[in-house]
Amino acid sequence: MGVFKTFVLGGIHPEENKLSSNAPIEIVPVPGQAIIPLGQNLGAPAKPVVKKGDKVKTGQLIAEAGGFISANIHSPVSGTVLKIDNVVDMTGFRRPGLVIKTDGDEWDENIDRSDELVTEINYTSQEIIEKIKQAGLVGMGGATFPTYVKLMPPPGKKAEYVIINGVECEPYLTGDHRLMLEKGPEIVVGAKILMKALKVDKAIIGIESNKQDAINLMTELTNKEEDITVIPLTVKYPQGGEKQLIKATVNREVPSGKLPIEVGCVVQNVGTAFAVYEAVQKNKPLFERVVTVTGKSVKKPSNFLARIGTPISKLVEIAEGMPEDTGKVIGGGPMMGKALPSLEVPVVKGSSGVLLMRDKESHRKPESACIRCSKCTIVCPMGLEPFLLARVSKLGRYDLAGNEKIMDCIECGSCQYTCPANIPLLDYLRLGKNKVGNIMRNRKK
Amino acid sequence: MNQLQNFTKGFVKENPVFVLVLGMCPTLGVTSTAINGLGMGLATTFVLVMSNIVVSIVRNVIPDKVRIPAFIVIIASFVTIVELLMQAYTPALFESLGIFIPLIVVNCIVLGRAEAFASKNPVGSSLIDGLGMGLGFAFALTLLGSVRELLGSGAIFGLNLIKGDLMLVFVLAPGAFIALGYLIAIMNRLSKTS
Amino acid sequence: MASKTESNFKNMVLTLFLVTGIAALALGGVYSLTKEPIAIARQKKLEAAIKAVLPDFDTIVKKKVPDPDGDSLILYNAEKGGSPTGVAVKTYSNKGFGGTIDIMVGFTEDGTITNTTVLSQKETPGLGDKMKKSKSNFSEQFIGKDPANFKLKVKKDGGDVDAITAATISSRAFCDALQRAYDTYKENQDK
Amino acid sequence: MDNIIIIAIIALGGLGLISAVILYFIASKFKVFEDPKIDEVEEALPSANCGACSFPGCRSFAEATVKSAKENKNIEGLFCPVGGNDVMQKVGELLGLDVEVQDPMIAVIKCNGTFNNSPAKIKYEGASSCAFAHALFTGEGGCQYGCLGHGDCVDACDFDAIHMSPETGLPVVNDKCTACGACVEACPRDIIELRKKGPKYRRIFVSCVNKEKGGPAKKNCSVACIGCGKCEKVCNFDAITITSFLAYIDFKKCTLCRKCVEVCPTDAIWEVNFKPRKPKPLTPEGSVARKPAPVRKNDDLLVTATEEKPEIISKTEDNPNA
Amino acid sequence: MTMFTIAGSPHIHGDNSTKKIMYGVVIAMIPAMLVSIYYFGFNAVRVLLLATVSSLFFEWVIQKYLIKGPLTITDGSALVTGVLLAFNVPTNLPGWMVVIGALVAIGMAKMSFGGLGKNVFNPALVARVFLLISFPVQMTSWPKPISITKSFVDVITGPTPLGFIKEGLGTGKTVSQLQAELPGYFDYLIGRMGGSMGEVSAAALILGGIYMLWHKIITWEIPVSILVTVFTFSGIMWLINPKMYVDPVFELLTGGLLLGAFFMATDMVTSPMTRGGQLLFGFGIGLITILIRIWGAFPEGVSFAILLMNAAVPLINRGFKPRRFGTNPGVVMNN
Amino acid sequence: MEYFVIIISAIFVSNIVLAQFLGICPFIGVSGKLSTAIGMGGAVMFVMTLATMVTWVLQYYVLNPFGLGFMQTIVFILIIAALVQMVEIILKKVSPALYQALGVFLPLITTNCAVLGVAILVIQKDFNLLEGVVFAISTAIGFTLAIALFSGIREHLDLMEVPKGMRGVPIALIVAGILALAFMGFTGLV
Ligand SMILES: Cc1cc2nc3c(=O)[nH]c(=O)nc-3n(C[C@H](O)[C@H](O)[C@H](O)COP(=O)(O)O)c2cc1C
Ligand SMILES: Cc1cc2nc3c(=O)[nH]c(=O)nc-3n(C[C@H](O)[C@H](O)[C@H](O)COP(=O)(O)O)c2cc1C
Ligand SMILES: Cc1cc2nc3c(=O)[nH]c(=O)nc-3n(C[C@H](O)[C@H](O)[C@H](O)COP(=O)(O)O)c2cc1C
Ligand SMILES: Cc1cc2nc3c(=O)[nH]c(=O)nc-3n(C[C@H](O)[C@H](O)[C@H](O)CO)c2cc1C
Ligand code: SF4
Ligand code: SF4
Ligand code: SF4
Ligand code: SF4
Ligand code: FES
Repeated sequence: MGVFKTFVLGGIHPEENKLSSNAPIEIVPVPGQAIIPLGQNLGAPAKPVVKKGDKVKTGQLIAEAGGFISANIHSPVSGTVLKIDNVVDMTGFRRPGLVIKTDGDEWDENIDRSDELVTEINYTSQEIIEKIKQAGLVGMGGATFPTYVKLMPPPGKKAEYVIINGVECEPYLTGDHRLMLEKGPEIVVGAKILMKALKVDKAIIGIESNKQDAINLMTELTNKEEDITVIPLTVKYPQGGEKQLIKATVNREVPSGKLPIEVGCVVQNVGTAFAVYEAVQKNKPLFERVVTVTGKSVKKPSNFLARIGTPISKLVEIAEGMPEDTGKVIGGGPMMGKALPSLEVPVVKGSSGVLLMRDKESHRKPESACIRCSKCTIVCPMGLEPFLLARVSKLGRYDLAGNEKIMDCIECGSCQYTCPANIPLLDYLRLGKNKVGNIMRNRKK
Repeated sequence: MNQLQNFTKGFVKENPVFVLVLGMCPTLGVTSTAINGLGMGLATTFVLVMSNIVVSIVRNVIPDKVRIPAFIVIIASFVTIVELLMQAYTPALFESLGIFIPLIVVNCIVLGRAEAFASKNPVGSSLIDGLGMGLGFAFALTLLGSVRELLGSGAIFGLNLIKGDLMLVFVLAPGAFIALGYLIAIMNRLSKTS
Repeated sequence: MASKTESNFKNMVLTLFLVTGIAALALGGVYSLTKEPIAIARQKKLEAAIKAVLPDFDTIVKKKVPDPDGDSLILYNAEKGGSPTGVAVKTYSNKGFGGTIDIMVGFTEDGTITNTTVLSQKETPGLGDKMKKSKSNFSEQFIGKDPANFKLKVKKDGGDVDAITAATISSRAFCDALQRAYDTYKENQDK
Repeated sequence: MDNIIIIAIIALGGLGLISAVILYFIASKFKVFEDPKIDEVEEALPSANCGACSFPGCRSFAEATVKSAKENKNIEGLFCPVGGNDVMQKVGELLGLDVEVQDPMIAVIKCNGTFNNSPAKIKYEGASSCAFAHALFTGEGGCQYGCLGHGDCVDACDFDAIHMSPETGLPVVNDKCTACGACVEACPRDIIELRKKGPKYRRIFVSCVNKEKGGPAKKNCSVACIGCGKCEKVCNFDAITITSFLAYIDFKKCTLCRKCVEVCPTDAIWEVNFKPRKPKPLTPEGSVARKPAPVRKNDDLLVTATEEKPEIISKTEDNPNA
Repeated sequence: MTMFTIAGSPHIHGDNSTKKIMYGVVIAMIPAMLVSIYYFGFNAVRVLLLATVSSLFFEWVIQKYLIKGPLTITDGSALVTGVLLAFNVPTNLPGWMVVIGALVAIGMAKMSFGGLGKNVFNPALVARVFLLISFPVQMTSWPKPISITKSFVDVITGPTPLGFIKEGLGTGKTVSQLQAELPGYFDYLIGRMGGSMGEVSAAALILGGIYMLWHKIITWEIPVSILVTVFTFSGIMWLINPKMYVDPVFELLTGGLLLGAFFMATDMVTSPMTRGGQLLFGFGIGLITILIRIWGAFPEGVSFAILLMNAAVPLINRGFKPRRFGTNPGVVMNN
Repeated sequence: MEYFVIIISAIFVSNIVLAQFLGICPFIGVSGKLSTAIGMGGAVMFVMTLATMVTWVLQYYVLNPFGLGFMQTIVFILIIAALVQMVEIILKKVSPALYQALGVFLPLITTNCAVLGVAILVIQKDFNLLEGVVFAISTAIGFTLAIALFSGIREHLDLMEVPKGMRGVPIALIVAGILALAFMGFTGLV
């Protein structure tokens, strides 16, 4: 192994546990009823455009973007709109959403359902962005930021690089890895579409070295493409964070409080690139995604292609059931994922995985006093002092927290992972960020 | 006001050392022995009482703008008188209290009481206030002095109680801070429980 | 409450002047009264020190003489009934742990140390201050010794003096002061 | 007279004279305008200039109080330990800071999701903070509107007026409440409301903020307001409105007639500090049926509101299922 | 149905723990412990036991009856303090003084501040200095190691090599004359010299230091900066006048410098949080140590130097922040 | 070298707060925040230097010639009080910025025994004018050093859960005690 690139500041290396990396993506049967929360993206929730009792087809628009930073939602199934009411979203909260009763699987006619690879890109930048917007694409890397917004740099800013994020630094998760192995060519076309949309001539695919097969495949696929480079990276969490990835690949640092475009970069997840390919070349809106179901005692750790709205319990069932000793269910990976209150929550656009943790691993060790070991400071990829930020947040000294740049925290959790005193640093940090954010917003007003 | 309360408040509730934390320099500087503490405390009491009385007498004569300088002069006079008297009649004590005798002048308690109490109250209450505060101060200094003397050299008022090696540090500067710190902590605790 | 005096220029200056004036008057008075007692107290202290180091005497003759370091010491020649009974030397050393040490030391005519007493010192209580008679018997070892054949150095430095435990520095300073007194005394004995 | 005395008088008096003259001239020459209030306040202070107030001297303390009074209309957090309360009182008077008398208000907790009424379905491990828990999940009992029980409100209260009850897991407000609203601000779930204290501390309110329909509401909590509208109908004074399946009693209109309390099928409406009513004849089903309306009374409170007595009595005893 | 647990991310935790760190330090101290037991025999065991047991006891009592907080005596920090306290006193110190030391370390320097992690000063060192000032006689009468050369016994009647040199220089002898009367560097390495219990064997201390570095219990910044500063500074003095100043290797090997550099200055609670701060911290310790050694009244300055720099840690932490991400924007800025 | 000794001694060896016990009230009272502490240090330095100069001149040209040594205390404090007030008034007018930084501490300094103490010590130690000024400045530096370290520690402790009984003054005194212990290491440096 050669010397790989990586970011300099901080970072950790938790046990990788990529249990499902050899499990091919399996298609999950269409659920009997799809639960579709309207707030699936970062920003404003969507507004329904169908009524109770309406018949819908798979891929048909059922809710419209509710603002500039928002995304359309399309029906993942064909059937009847059962109700428009509060539904359980992925955090267990009941919020506005739709329930669609499935009836067969009739797709919208415009969608090209063939497997054939379309490499020719026949659209202008404008058209591409419009198609992506229509297809309701949001970032698949976890933040669910509406993709089309990212493709429209603010006036005066110019993108130089599209960076495709194939890092998947979260332990356990393998969806992106499998996607690269199985849909490599499509991802490359997706990357090219993104380049065209942003009018840039350089793209980078960043992949961590624990996915050697994906590195090999992607390198091979891009051999002929001069403008796409695959950069293998050292395994280090949180390399997938866009700021860290930009640092690792093009050695630029996004200044505090600024967006990647400030240093000429736009980062997109491989899943997003694939979705872009499908949306632009196949007219297929975003209504299904790859979800990893995994865990140490899960019998069959798998990667699924699941429709949005499928209850998670259904995926678990296909992965041969919930193990007896499950104590915690996580939507996403163990470092950034959210704990779920039950299995009766739906797959949404941002669901990258379901991790079933054994009861004995699922509890926090008792918190003790900070020994000021500075390990949290050393691992923080943003160069913050988590022990201090957590402390001042706990004490409500938000002025201090703001001065110490609490808003820069990317909530990667490296600090809490490392802390020998088991202090829930990130809990306090989030609390502080929340309060400081409020204060800053109020001040602006 | 109840004169008795007026008198006793200086001991506990508003003890200048333990509660108000004023006049720290003499408190720490001279209390290496109980006798020094007592001497300093009494000297301060004298100044406090006398200046309280005089300030109270002249309180309506002095124009506001020169109030502070006038009070300082009054206090300084009494300090100097104490200085001279001690030099004449208790030279040994005077020597061991050293520079802290003239510094009574700047002891925040003295000016503070003159300003806060004597300049607003009649002579009688001012006297009692000064006496109470002064004795409270003396009490605190003697207590601290005793503790330090006991721990540092095994004696109280020169009376040897413990033989053998003692903790020299209590006679020195660090011990003064430490002993006072714990005394205040204990006082806080006591006053809270009672 | 009676109305306060107004803060105008005349009043201010006048009061301040009056207050200072009265204060000065009072002070001057007390000073005059205590002048005597203070002088007496000082004198007493000196006398007590000389008495402590010399045998009986009735008159003292004070003499200021230069010491080997270019400074000066004070010799107190004591006499009883006209005949000299000894000399007390007020000596010092700058080598103390806490600074200068002042010592009164008495010699007989032939240079033997009669006694010593510490006038002032800033050594650490419990350590260096053991040079004081009241604190330890360190100083007693000098009584009756003639520095001509009793080496005024601590044993560690090859002398004859038993140092105070853990206070070698103070002990050295003590010896230094005695040595200075002895040298000065010898120098001026015949003059 | 002694010579020295004369010299002393000349010297010291001269010194006093000279410094007084110089001071006077410098003072008048370098005069700077300042709010005369500052002088007045400084006057009221002990002038010990001791720094015990954490300001570098009495004058800067006076400046700070005047500034605070001007800008915030209060002098909270500023205290002179040497002068004590009396002095601070005087300072307050000087600055004209007498708060006019208002209808006395008190903080009211509008949630009754006790451990029994809303048993835990999920276990929470993490920072003990309502704000944080709120961002993370619905709450251990599953009600996404209800109290999270981590006491952010308690922390916010500067008056020791609100405490968590260990039996119910809910906060309890006592008489020290000054209606400052800090807890209202702190609660991420908007459970606390400032309501009129009421005559003899009597008040009636809906102890729930659940905006769900009956089914989902009852699913997580047995005493949730289900928005059935019975109270709205029975109220003769238009004091009750129902929005998104939640009743709200306007305390300005409410006459404390207590009719609504009796009709509420889930016991979501509370009456506090009323005399117990005459027990109603038991329904045929016997003791399992509705207990007599949820009277929270405290005889002590009926007479006077003493300092230490909790205002609202623990809510468990009202649990109909218990 | 199982009740799921909800918590904020992250949901996994590394295998680090306070306990592991503290017991790691104890393991690192074992070589030095063995050496001192070998040279000082029963007395070493006695002091060690007294110090650790009373440290643990005071921690327990204070936590249980005064603070009334959770009991954490098993976290190992009081044990480390106890052992280090023992390391910092002569093995013939009267037992009750050791107990006083433990009370000062745990009661005053640690629990008064709230316990582990909240103290500003190194507890063991506060105790050492407290004892040194309180009982100067007992704290500076060093026992002689048992198995040593004849001449050594004759010459050293108490002081440590540093004390001996300082004493000797005061009487006008030169360094080389004095050093001739002292044991050689090899003896310092293996521990054949007078001194506090834990400071005598440089080799054992270095071994412990390497162990801690290896296990990432400590980082290199503090020890290295201390040692480099001491070496450089004393080296300069030595080059200027080798008659008056000892050579730098001697300064490194003697007087508890290694004990301080590896075990005491590195106490994470009382040292700065960032690399820059730690380097400055180490530099300050080195500088003050040499200042006191050469010009001060005390032959040894490491304890004071560490305490003084402990006091500066809050200020250092304010001045030395980690490099924030985004302050070095890299190659090109867009437009 | 003489001056060097005075400087080192005044800053480290006989630090005014930690070894001489002077100026403790502001040391405890105004050390809550680093910025205030340093402001106080600056103000003390200014006043101490000025006061030392004036009192020295008065002592040697007024008090001594007329045999008024016994009035030292009253004269010194009067002069210091007047001086401080004068400086305050002038500063407020001439440089409001500097007044904001230093002036607000001035009233505190009148009753700070460090200033009077240093003025008296300078006379006791038989310093000449220049030595006196150097001594005053270094003493003030020592004061600033101590109060800055101390305020740093107190700001740090502010973020810690110090046990209830020890919070505030007691722990501050313990810190001061340990600081004084540490400063004893400088003993004998000069
Ligand atoms: C309020 C907000 C505004 C944003 N605006 C833009 C934008 O104008 N252009 C863009 O390319 N990305 C924009 N982003 C997207 C971020 O750069 C980033 O890609 C997204 O937050 C997800 O990244 P993450 O998962 O690393 O947090 C914005 C994000 C937020 C939260
Ligand atoms: C700590 C952290 C770790 C992340 N890890 C990954 C990752 O492993 N893979 C990934 O695609 N995105 C990851 N992201 C999200 C990226 O920052 C970024 O949002 C995403 O790559 C943008 O692409 P998208 O808009 O297509 O999702 C991570 C974000 C954070 C804050
Ligand atoms: C706080 C303290 C005060 C000391 N005071 C003195 C003192 O007053 N006189 C003295 O000779 N040594 C004093 N010493 C001891 C010296 O530093 C030095 O160790 C000693 O004088 C020489 O050691 P020795 O006498 O055991 O040979 C003091 C030590 C400390 C820690
Ligand atoms: C590397 C390391 C060094 C330590 N050094 C000391 C020490 O010198 N003195 C001490 O009392 N405790 C030491 N401890 C233990 C612990 O940190 C100490 O008890 C805390 O200062 C108490 O809050 C050390 C711990 C570690 C991990
Ligand atoms: S969660 Fe925030 S503070 Fe903690 S390591 Fe990550 S970026 Fe740093
Ligand atoms: S890692 Fe934990 S114990 Fe270490 S400094 Fe950070 S918060 Fe404190
Ligand atoms: S925070 Fe204010 S409103 Fe709330 S209980 Fe306390 S005093 Fe009452
Ligand atoms: S009322 Fe609100 S703030 Fe108080 S404990 Fe309940 S949820 Fe938390
Ligand atoms: S008594 Fe010295 S400053 Fe207050």
